[in-house]
Amino acid sequence: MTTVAVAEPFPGEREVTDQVVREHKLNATEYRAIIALLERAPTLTELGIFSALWSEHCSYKHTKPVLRRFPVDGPQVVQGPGENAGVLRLPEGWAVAFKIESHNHPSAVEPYQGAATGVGGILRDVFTMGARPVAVLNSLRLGPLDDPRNRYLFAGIVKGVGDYGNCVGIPTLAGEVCFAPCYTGNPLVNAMAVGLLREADLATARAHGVGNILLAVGAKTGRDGIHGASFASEDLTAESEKRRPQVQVGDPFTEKLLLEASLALITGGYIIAIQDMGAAGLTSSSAEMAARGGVGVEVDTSKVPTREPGMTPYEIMLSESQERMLVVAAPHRLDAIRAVCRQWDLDATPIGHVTDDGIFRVVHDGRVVAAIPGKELVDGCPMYSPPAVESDAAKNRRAFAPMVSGPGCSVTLERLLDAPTIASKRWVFEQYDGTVRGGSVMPPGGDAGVLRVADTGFGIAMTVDCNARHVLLDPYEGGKGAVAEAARNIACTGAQPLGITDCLNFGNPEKPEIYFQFVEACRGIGEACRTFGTPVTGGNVSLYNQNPVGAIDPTPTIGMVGLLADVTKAVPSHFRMPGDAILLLGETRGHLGGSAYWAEVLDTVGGAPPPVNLTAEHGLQRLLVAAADRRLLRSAHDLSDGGLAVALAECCIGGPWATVQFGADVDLGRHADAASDEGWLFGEDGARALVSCDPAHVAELQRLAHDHGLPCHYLGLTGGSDLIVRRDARSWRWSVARLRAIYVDAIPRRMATVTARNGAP
Amino acid sequence: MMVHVHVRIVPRSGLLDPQGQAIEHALSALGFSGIGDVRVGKAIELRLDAASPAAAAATARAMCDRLLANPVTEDFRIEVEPE
Amino acid sequence: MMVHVHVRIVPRSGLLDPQGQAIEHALSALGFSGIGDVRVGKAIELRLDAASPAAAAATARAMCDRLLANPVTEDFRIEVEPE
Amino acid sequence: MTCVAVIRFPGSNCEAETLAAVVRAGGDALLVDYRDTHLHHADAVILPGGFAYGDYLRSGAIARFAPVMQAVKALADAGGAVVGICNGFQVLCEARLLPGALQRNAQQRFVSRPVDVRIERNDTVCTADYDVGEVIRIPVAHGEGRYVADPATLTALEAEHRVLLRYVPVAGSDLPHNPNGSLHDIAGICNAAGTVVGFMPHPERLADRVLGSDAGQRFFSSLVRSARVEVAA
Ligand SMILES: Nc1ncnc2c1ncn2[C@@H]1O[C@H](COP(=O)(O)OP(=O)(O)O)[C@@H](O)[C@H]1O
Ligand SMILES: [Mg+2]
Repeated sequence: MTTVAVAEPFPGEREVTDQVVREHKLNATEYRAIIALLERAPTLTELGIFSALWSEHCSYKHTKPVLRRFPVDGPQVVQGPGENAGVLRLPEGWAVAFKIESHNHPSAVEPYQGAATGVGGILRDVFTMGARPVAVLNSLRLGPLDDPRNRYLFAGIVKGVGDYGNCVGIPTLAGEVCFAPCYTGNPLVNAMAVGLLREADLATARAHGVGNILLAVGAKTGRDGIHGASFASEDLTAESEKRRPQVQVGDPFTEKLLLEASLALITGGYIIAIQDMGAAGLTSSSAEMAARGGVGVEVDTSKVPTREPGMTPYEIMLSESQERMLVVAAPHRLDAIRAVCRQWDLDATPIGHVTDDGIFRVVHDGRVVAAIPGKELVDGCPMYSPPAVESDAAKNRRAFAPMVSGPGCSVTLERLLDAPTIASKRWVFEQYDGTVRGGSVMPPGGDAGVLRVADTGFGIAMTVDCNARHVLLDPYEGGKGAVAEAARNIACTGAQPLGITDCLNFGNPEKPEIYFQFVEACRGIGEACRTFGTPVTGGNVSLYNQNPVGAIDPTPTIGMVGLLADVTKAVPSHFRMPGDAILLLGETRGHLGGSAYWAEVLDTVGGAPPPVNLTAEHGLQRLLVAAADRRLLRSAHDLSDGGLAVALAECCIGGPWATVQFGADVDLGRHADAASDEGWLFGEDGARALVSCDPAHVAELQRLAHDHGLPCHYLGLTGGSDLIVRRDARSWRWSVARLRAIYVDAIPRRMATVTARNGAP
Repeated sequence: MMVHVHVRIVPRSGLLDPQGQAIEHALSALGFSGIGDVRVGKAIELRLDAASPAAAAATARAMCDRLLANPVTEDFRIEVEPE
Repeated sequence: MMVHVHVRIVPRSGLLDPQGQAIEHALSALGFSGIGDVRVGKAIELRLDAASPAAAAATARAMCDRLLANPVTEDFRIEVEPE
Repeated sequence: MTCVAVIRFPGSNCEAETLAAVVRAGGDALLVDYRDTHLHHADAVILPGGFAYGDYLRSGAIARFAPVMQAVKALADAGGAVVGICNGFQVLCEARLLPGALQRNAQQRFVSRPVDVRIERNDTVCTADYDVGEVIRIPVAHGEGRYVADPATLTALEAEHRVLLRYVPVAGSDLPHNPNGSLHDIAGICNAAGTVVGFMPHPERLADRVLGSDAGQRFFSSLVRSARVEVAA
């Protein structure tokens, strides 16, 4: 351990009492560890710093051992977990940086700003790697739309995501939106950013070089979000009201300037390291950069440009004001750096330097207000592995089956297409610029977003996915399934899955049944990633998504990117021509446990979700990529929520802007023996995709499927204006025009009146 | 009686106001000097049928609380003017 | 002297104001009645160092003419309040 | 070779694809900073899409005061080709180089989707390679694209055939053909000579076969060709 250092309280600062320690969400063990480390009691500033860095968000104190089991290596990995974003190798010297992050709690309080600043933060994580952001994705979970507060949140969140990315000029290329009662009061906003860089330009966030300077670049520091992580309660006095955490407000215009300036600084070779002042602001950025580089730092908070007068070192260290960067550079570069920043109308202000004593030191007007051994500050938080035990309720749920019978297949399909989770998300992504930058090969509306890489011939595909109901019912299978669904979506476009980033949204980990969900879901994710050769390159953990009514369904959102070697071979999701052959790849068992049919139509969340066959999933991915490469496919769409019937309907309905629809006439007869009609139509067995092709290619496709060890069933032909499904003597028929109307109108119809905020949060 | 209600909704003090900043910046670039603390919000005007000016103000407050203003980020002020 | 300037910028009468309509609609959906002519505009507040309230008003008018309001679509009103 | 200046304001974000479209059309493209006071001998100017200054007050309101706008005005006054796309259109209206204004979309939401627009004239600097009456599908992406003008201006625009692009319905679409409530379904207008042009849709975003369509490319081939003619004359 480094030598113990002294610090004194800042004048007027509150005394550190037991009560104050509790308010900072540090427990007795942690506080003892702090005293042992410092060999004295901490100052308030130090307590605030510990509280931030030892929060779950920064320390991963409940989750690190579990996350360590993820596969993180592979020939394509340029940068694995630990930096601001993961980076994977692409052809021709290119690389892709990507990362996902949650902004759940801020969005619950202030949906518009919460979502907007979520996008802003994740963009910064990507461009600090030296990558130019080229796409945003978003995964949103809300309570049902019949509740006015949920409508208000949904409208605000979507507008926030859109306004921010639109203004910065980054297309939003894909996403998902799910609705379930558990998200009422606990909305989830997960934002992912994807960036491109020349591999040689990779930047890191590692401070080094004693005497090098720390610079604050970008917006001024205000009282935004202070105590956001730690200060739960405080007697409400006039004085404390003034210190009340302020909502963080996003400024996408400044972000755009910061983006350009940062990339200019990085690619111009002006700087040594750069990191976003994100959660826990200056504290986490400076401490983490120092710890990664194995050095100490000294920050002079009196030099930090502030928006308001009289800010204390505590406030400055913990502010979460947006659009700020911390840069490490050699002193002789200062003038050049300032010139680059001025070009973008930004200030770069020296606020500290790198030291050789390993101490994380904060001074204000010459007074040392914090001095903490830096490595222990970042790595020394006590770790916890709470008991992980599945609850009886969870076991019972899995054994459960609905008591009622359904309304019949005809009505069921219509009800499913009208369910907001399944229905068209056009209302959402119509508010997101999907085409800016002129590289969008497949904007939202298909299985995955596809983007051309600069002016090369190759592209990247991207998606976010998670079936939280499946994870709830069986965390291990559900975890595998989330990765499998993401990979299917990528492969349906013809792209090869490359790697993932994850956003692990769970309830309170101190509850054994929640921790069980966490451990098991992660085990499933890791195993799927190992089988598919898609390493985990980073991610984010969001725990305590829980209110007095209960916890959210465990929601480990998977963000995945893939490589499309030739963008001219991108495969769309919907039927394209009448007279094309329709084939079903993969095996159907008619597994209804955990299905959308049970949940949305029979109001039953129960049963065991379909077991995930990773070998079959992997085979399907390779088959889809091979078939696309040979240009055998006219369309490909993965089967997920709502099973075969929903996939068929979606392929007929066409894309969000389609002006033509196609009917289809399919016969399940020869392949469907065991399962019920409902099982065949609405079961959610994995490892399946619905494809269409020129009838002349059917034989070749079937051969290829055989080579990949997958069944390939010929179902029928596209054409006409109705979707007709036959099985033995029975048949069902739907007008595609009517199905489309249901599907595209489900969300706008419910969002026609957004009025009440329904009480302040 | 018919009254005119003017509602002014501005960002809470302490909150970042990027619009205000941008305008302040632009005004000084145009040569206006001695300007500070620019805040930008919404101005809402409406006509209201109310028993009295006081009743109108109460109704307007309720409108702000329930819909017009966002209590997390905005403060509001109401003026009532009989027609 | 320092004065507070309040600028209210509203859509020109005669021009359609969809935002005002949307709010009118939402208010009546919330049960507010007797409402009409809802117009939504911008409220801009700033502090200004000026020789007199009249001078401040003149400066504010110039700001509106040059930048703050678009004469094609907007009208403005200015109030000055000494600090 | 025809040289087209693409102006970059601090918050422009469509300049790269706009430059690429010009180059693909055989033109010479030049990025010009908003602080520049001259156009480096460019024959034509494009004001690209984006959020010039964050557009926090009104789109284009602050941008019109940028130093480079003097040179843009001078070029426009001299009969040179000036094209505003989306935010660029907003800037041209704010700068009074084109009449009217672009207001918040009627539905109060940003709109990003393909629209079908009819080419109303092909004797302007950027539509010569289209046929009159041709309907093309290109994207819009804007929050403030509702074109408004007073009745006299609208009447004059129509009488003088200065509506360049109009949103039109196409069979089979289940979306309103007019994405923002623009008066007279106006998507773009021009000055009397057809040399100063502004429109909301983004042809530069759909100007390459790889993206499934190059419906927008002819705006740029027209511009490169017509500006060259001008120079020769
Ligand atoms: N929040 C969102 N933002 C952008 N695109 C979205 C969003 N939600 C859904 N989409 C798009 O809508 C399409 C359908 O999404 P989804 O129903 O989740 O399909 P799938 O089950 O195939 O993943 C996809 O193209 C997806 O990217
Ligand atoms: Mg999905």
